[in-house]
Amino acid sequence: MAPLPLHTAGPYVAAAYIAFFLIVLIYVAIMATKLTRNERTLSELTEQVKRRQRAGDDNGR
Amino acid sequence: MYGKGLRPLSLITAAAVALTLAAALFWAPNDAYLGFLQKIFYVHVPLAILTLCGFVAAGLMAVAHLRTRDPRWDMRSYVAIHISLIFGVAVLITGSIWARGAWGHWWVWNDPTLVSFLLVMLLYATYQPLRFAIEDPERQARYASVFAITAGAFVPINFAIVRLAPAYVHPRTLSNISGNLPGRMQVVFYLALFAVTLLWITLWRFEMTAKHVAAQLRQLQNLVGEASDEAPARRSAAPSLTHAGSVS
Amino acid sequence: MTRPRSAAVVVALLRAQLRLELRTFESLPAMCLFSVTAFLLFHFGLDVDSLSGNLASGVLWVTLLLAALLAINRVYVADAEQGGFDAFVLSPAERSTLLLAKILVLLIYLVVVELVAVPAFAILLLEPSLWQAMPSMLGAIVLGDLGIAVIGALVGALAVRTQARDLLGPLVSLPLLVPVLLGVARWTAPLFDASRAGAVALRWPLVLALYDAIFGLIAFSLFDFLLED
Amino acid sequence: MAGDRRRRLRPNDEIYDRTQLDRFARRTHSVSAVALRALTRRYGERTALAEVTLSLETGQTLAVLGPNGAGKTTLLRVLATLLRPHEGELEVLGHSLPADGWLVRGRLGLLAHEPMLYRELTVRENLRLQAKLHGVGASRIEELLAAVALERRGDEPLRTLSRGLVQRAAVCRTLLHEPELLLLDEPYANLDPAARQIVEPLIGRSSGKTRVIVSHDPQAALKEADLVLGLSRGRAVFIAPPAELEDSEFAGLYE
Repeated sequence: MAPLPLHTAGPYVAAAYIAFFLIVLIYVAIMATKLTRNERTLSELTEQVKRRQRAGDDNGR
Repeated sequence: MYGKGLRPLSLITAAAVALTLAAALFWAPNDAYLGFLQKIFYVHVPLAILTLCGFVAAGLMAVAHLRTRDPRWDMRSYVAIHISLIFGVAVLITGSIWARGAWGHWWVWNDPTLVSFLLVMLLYATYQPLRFAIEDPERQARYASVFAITAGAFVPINFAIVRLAPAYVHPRTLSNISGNLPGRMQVVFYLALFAVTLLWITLWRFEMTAKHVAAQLRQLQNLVGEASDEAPARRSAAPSLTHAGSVS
Repeated sequence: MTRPRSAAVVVALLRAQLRLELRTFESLPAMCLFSVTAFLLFHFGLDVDSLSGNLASGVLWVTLLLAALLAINRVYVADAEQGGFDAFVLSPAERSTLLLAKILVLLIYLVVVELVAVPAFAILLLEPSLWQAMPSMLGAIVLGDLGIAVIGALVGALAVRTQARDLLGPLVSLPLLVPVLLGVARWTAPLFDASRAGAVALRWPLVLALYDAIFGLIAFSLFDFLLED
Repeated sequence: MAGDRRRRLRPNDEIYDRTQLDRFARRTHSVSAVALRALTRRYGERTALAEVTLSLETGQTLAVLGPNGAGKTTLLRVLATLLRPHEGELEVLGHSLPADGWLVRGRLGLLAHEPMLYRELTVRENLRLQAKLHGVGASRIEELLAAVALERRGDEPLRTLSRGLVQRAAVCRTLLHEPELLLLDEPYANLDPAARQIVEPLIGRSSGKTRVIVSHDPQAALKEADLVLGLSRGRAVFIAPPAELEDSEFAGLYE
């Protein structure tokens, strides 16, 4: 099996490295969506706590 | 806390991966037999090794889980299998690209490593459905650990047995390729292995941190929010750390 | 209170399970009919009148493996649905007796099916006579069935109390059974050579025996964790 | 004499005799038959049992009352060593669980909603299997069948029997190995008054055994119980002898 000349082997190697890179990128993207979901729930929570504190201050005074 | 050493770790990993890419493409000589195509090995073989080691590591973590009954070990085993599965997909894709380049078709049966790898991936693909099919979180964790140990033991055995089948006589199988590489290629191969190992550990720590944050957030939600009596019946394959109150 | 002798418990569990099978005929007839039907499917699928060598042993063992899945899916159902597990956990009996009983049940089912399926295969599809394959083939059958029974008993217990049990049982056990299939198929292949029975490569009996032993050890050490809650 | 190297008694150790067992049992002696301290059991993020603490003396009867889903059945299954406690201490018949589970299992009987008998086997076949599992002789089977008037129907598959007859067969299974502690989950459900008379001496107060009864019929439970536990959403609302209970506490339980 003669070694493939550069220009024919090149795309295969490139494809392989790109595939690897893409998979890691997709993984990071999925983790990013999870992060945004966490961010939203966190902001909701802080909202609730603030409301509760305000409610606490109102009847506190 | 899982996030502590994450930043320096990811910096080192990024550097290692960049160095590997440069060395593999420019510094290492072309393979006498396969030519430029051989460069795929610097990403394909380390990924395969890490995937299999990841599965075995997950099996050991599962042993620790069954012994200590600490749900954190179940979480570690779950994340290890999850990362290894992702690496495994990358291995199968780069493997078929390599087969396409070397023999002209997307899948070859005569390479025992590739075949036994596909078998292991098929087995671990049932890990998530198994977890999803069990509702009680504690039993889900325990059954998942039993699976992880059995499958973890299967990986090395299967790797050995499939090689015994005589049909697989192929000059350039993965094993002897990574074994006796000439000088420079050997160095680059080990560099690649080191970089991919670092990548595996970084992603594992990354996901552990993410899961830990999510668990703490849910606990916070229960504390602050008008905790509805019935926990949200959102079934998930992922272990929820809160059920054992062990979110430190 | 002394702990009941394990042998007596295993025999009792075995007798109860076999009596259950004779009353309901859930697995055995299905496995036998499935095997013979599968040979027909291979005949039409491969459009071949007789088989020898690798192809013959492959067709035989793939059929038996798939037939075994029917039993693996059913062997724990009565225990899961009618509280058999709870009754067993409530007794002071040794946990592994249930696993041993289920392994023996699966072995008996497989032997009974093979008594029907192997002669049927010889008549329908096998080119050389079956006698040339004996007695080495019996060794393959014993070690092969043992492997199937051990892995089937462990995976059956893992899958039975889940939502998708009929799906998970086969999905998990088939990859684990590939080395067993590889071992028995390569073992019996030379025995089915058209001319006369070729020599059996010694590695396959060894591989099978080792595989059965290792997974037997794993099954017995992990089984307890599947029972308690 | 056994060698000086005294072998530690491992839980799954099969080879041991009566003397070793007694010596092991004496070391963990305690008066109460059942003792719970802050027993907690979770199901996912929900707590099925939250810090339940009580102790029941030998020979006494505990009635467990409460709405559906309060954790009554969970409590019974934890006591029966079917479920592991997640937190807190639990001692049954002088042995701490879940460590010494195997020591306790032969000495308690659980009568649950499901009979835990194979429908396709006959009553006698089921009981013979249970006898072997508990390592007791088959002689008691006929004795018990006679006690619950099931001898004639003993050779019919369980699925052909009515709910009441199946319950009586389950009572036989529960009493087969002469348990010291009875765990009963609504034992008299599906039983007509006549059947109840038959079963009463075996599992009722007159049997003299230590009993934990889960019941939906508060009046009947009060008559039989020495101690009453009210459970609501896994929490113990009240634990007291029936005499000290006012109706108000009672009402609150079933809102």
